[in-house]
Amino acid sequence: MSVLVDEDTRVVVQGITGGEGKFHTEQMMEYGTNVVAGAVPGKGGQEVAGVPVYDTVDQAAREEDANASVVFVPPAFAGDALFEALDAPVDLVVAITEGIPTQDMSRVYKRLSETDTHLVGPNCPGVITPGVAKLGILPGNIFSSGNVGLVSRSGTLTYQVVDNLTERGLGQTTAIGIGGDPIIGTDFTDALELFEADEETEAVVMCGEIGGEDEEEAAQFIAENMDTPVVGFIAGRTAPPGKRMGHAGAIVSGSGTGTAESKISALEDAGTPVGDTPEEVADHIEEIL
Amino acid sequence: MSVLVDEDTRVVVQGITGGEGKFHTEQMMEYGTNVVAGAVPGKGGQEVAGVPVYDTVDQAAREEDANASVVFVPPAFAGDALFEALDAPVDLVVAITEGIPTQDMSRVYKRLSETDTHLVGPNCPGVITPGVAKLGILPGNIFSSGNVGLVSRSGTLTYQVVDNLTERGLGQTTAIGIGGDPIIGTDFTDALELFEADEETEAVVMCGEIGGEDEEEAAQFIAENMDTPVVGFIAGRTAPPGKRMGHAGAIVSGSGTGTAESKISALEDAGTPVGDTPEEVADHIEEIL
Amino acid sequence: MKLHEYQAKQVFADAGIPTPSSQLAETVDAAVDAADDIGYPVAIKAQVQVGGRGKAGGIKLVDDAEEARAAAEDILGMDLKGYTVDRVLVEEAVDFTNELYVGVTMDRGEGKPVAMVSTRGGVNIEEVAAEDPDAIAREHIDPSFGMHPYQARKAVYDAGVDREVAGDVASVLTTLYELWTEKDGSDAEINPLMVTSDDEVIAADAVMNIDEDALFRHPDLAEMQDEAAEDDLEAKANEYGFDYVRLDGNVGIIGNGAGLVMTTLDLVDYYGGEPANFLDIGGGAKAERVTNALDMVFSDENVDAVVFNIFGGITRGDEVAKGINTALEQFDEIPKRVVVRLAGTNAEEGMEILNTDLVTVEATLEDAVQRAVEYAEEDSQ
Amino acid sequence: MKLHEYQAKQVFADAGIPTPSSQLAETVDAAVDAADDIGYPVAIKAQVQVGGRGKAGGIKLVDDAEEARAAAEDILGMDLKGYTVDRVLVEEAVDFTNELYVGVTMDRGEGKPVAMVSTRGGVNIEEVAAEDPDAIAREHIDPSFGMHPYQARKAVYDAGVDREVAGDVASVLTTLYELWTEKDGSDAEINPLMVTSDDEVIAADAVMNIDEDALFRHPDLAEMQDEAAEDDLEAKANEYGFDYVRLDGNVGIIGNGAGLVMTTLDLVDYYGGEPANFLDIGGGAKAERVTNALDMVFSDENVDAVVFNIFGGITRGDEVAKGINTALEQFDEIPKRVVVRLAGTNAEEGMEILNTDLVTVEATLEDAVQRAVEYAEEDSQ
Repeated sequence: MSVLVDEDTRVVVQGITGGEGKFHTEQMMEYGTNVVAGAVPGKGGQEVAGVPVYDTVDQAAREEDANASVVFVPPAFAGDALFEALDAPVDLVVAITEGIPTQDMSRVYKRLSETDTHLVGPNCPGVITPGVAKLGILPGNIFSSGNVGLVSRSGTLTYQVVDNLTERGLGQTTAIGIGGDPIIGTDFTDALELFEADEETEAVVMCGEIGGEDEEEAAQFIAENMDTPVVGFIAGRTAPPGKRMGHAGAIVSGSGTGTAESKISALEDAGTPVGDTPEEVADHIEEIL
Repeated sequence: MSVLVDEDTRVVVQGITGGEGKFHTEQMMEYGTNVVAGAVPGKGGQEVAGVPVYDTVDQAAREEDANASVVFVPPAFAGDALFEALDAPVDLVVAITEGIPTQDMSRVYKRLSETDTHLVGPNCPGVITPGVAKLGILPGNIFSSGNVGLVSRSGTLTYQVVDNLTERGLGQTTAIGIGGDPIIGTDFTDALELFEADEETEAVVMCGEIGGEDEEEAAQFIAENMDTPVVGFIAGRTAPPGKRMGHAGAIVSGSGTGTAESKISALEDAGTPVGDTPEEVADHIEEIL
Repeated sequence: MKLHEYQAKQVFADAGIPTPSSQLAETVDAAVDAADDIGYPVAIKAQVQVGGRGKAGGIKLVDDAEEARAAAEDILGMDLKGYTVDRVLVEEAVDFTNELYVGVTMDRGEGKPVAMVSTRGGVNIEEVAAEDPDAIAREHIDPSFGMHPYQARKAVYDAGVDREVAGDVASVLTTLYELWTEKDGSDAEINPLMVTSDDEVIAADAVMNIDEDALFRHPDLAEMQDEAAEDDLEAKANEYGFDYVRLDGNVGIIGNGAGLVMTTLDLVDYYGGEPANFLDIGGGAKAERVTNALDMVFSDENVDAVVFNIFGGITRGDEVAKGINTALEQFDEIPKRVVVRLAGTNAEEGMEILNTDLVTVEATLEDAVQRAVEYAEEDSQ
Repeated sequence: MKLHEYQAKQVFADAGIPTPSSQLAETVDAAVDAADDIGYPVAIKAQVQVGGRGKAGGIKLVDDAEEARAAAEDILGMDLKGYTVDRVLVEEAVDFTNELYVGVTMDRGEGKPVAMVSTRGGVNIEEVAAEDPDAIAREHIDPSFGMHPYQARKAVYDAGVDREVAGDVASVLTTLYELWTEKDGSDAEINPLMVTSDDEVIAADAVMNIDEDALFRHPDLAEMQDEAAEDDLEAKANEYGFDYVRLDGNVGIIGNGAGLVMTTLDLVDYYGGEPANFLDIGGGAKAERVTNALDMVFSDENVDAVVFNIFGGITRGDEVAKGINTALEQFDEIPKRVVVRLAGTNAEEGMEILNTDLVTVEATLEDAVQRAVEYAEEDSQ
């Protein structure tokens, strides 16, 4: 079993005719993902990587029975692309695009609350169920199938942690990059809820970082609702207040909310061990399993 | 029993310091309505008819436990007043104001779908549960308590029909003026559903008029879901297409939708007798009871 | 409130929607000058607010000044479905390969706007809607968000518009929606939106109807309303602030409340008469409003008798009666017989007050209507 | 991106929010001229983007030209929390009876904007929020509808603003929200919004921070960004398109991906070193970007050693390695020792390519960081 992505996932790629869209469509298909359509306004009737392109997501979803979308649309148009995906509708939208204006995402977030769709991202590496399918830009080769669920706000940090896990033979059920933006669709709590309900997932790694209070809310969720053990990691212990550390969401406020200390202590209070280094995260998981 | 309005209804009047607001507050109180507060920005701390005035509906509802609002705010500000009432929140909002721009109501209607509040109106005479309370501008003296539910798009036509009923000793459970605008909160179907669920209501009079397809939808609801007998009346048989007959919503479209014929035949097909005159409506009700 | 084609086109052009060059003319000479100025061929189009102008001879395509003069002479002053043409729009004739339809209106059942696109433009779109509903792509708009760009594209692609012009059509639809929102439109339409051989789009007609309840926030459009009024009595009703609709019959009708007035009309018809108008004087019945209402009904030369139907709710019947008496006493001679029916609060006191030789009083709605129909038959000229 | 006070005030004033008259000055003479022009008393305010300017001596109230000159001389060129003051705003001193706070920001937890009003203006609002949260009235805004007028009123009345000025304060808040939306603000604040003895309100300070991701649709604000940049290295990072933050330590850090770079900083600290910066070069590692990144880190005179941490995902490790070599070969002498750690796709091939005397290669993240910390200690000047 797995969460969000499985054998029945049928993907439409929004922005498939762009450089990144085309490249990652090929990469996804090579990994085994069932990409059934692309959607780009004005490019309907074309083919990319053997996949038919439609002018609208609605047409693509209707004609090819797509139930998931991966969005590679540039930031200026990505908000609109997300609305289009949500209205198609599809069950899962994975938004890779980095740099979507926060106010655009605020409106998307409102719309999302009116639908049953899962949105992952934006500004995320995507979702992968090792050996089955990947939706996004994650390098498939570092993942392996197993019993560890992984959820992370960061891309390359995820790869680092996965690499450490895989090296020790600790495979993954599904890995979800939820993205580093201040406003995202699926948050830690949503992801943990999915993993808790997944029978195959026996432990979860949660890689948080400074900014916001999502990790603190997740800690509360863990304490109150989770039987599956969780191991945490928090990046940004040395970040100064008021500075955006790469990710638009990774910022400790001037008033001191969103600090690594607050997140680490919330997780530890919830009984969740937090690794000081990525290696330590793998150590904890190894102990648990 | 009754619908929407009963002994526990506690009213805040929006626009209580205006001429109409003040006059009808007094009238409502004289009828026995429990008016507990007024709300007018900048007039907080004043009193009208012995009722305390607050600057916001939220404050009025909080301080005085109001659970219903009656809106006498002028059309330019009424859309905002409705949003304010919906967000307070109260359980029932009765919007008397005539002439609210349709696009303002379209936005209110969207917001309404996100709440559990009943909105009656706008451009309506209000709701009355005879002998208990009235919310609005209905003349209390023509109503009497009994077993007939009444729902109508029109004000004075309602009075005419009620007058005919009351004269024959056919009292009412509750009378709801849903208003003559193109976009309204509670529609015929909503009102019929309330009456169907009310044990005391033994028959319902439904006064429709030209414009829209609300009566046709109500006919379908009657056919599929109602045990309580319904008698109909439809005003505007002689209305030419394309002309707005007083009510903003009372217009037969150029393409011929919204005609009286269509509504009458839909009701008759649903087994609902339709009176040719208000007297005939009373005749039908008399036969039923 | 309906804008004239020339007014709507100005509004569209100001917002950046491509429209043909055109000039308004009120005389034959001005029309010919405008045609010379624009360059032939031009279309001469009657500016009256009725559908099917083309079929009725209200639009003519001309190739030179002589034809222009002849066409302007024909059209100016002609009667189009009851309206006299006193203005024509002289407009560049556009060479087109395709005619589309784009429109925005309020779907009252859904309580939200709907944007529409069809490749079946240039014909009566309501007929298309009736015969082949799928030929019109519809996209409902959430009024809190407004129209998303993808929704304009979706409507355009779903309608089957060619990809070459899809972007431009979507952009016209977006602008049309924005105008509709900004101007409190009830309907906004371009039919046809012409596609030229070099894939340009241009609005060959323009419909923009405004929500009258929103005119208070559009003083510019309210000004256009006066210019757009077609009927002297309807203009007078605007001035008096009455809801008024003129009909073809001879029984004048005055009442309070739209539903009750409609019912009075229906009863006039039911009892064999013909209603001359719908006139709702609204709440209360101050002498001045009663005077104005009677003035309106008496001004209609078709009217042979009047029924005055008031249900006093909050307003007391005795006060209404006094208002009616005061109003009628102002006339040296009352032009038409008036039947009054008064009900509701203090109706009996009111009817006593009305017991003069100014009016005929009846106790029930049915009796009052029958009496007025009778009078109208007797007095019909 | 933070606008300077004088920039934000201009934006606010253009939108109709009352602001005191003011002029920007870069020299003492210009400041005195401006003060003479405006009329005494005036405030002379350092234009640097740090909080607590007043307490730190960056704001002075002066009554005549002599005092103005003295104040301008003091402030211009002074060091305020690490930033040199090179501009002052000379501003009309407003006589006030009350100081309010109004602000709009994004509540990221709720995913929606929040408007705030407090009667505790003129002090650090974050302290107020911490000590007495109820002293700030908060109203969440549904971003699809925007702020309704009643919400502005509700925030104002809930905060306990006097009825005499409530309408004006609500109107300032409404404008502030509209600006925040229109300009893609992240935070917009007026603190204090002064209330004068004749019940006028006036924005005595102005904060407007812009979402950098939205600058593409605000070319006017993007221009202000250059003017607002305070730090040469941060300006250079803008130019190169890097996410860069300067810190106080001596271990330069370059990596790909925000989370991994943050983790590298944390590990430097964990192993006893002090990070000099955050620098994310993003996806890929073309020679030019590597060169630019090294240029940035080497330009920081505090840096004593560099750790270069790349996890190749889609990007292949061998290509990254070639990019690093090419970049470093351009230096005649490599200014600081560089430790490289390469992982992910084709990492082994990459490490072979890196096996030169240009850099030190380590196999794991932990080893690389420890080695860099060691180098930095050895080479610290």
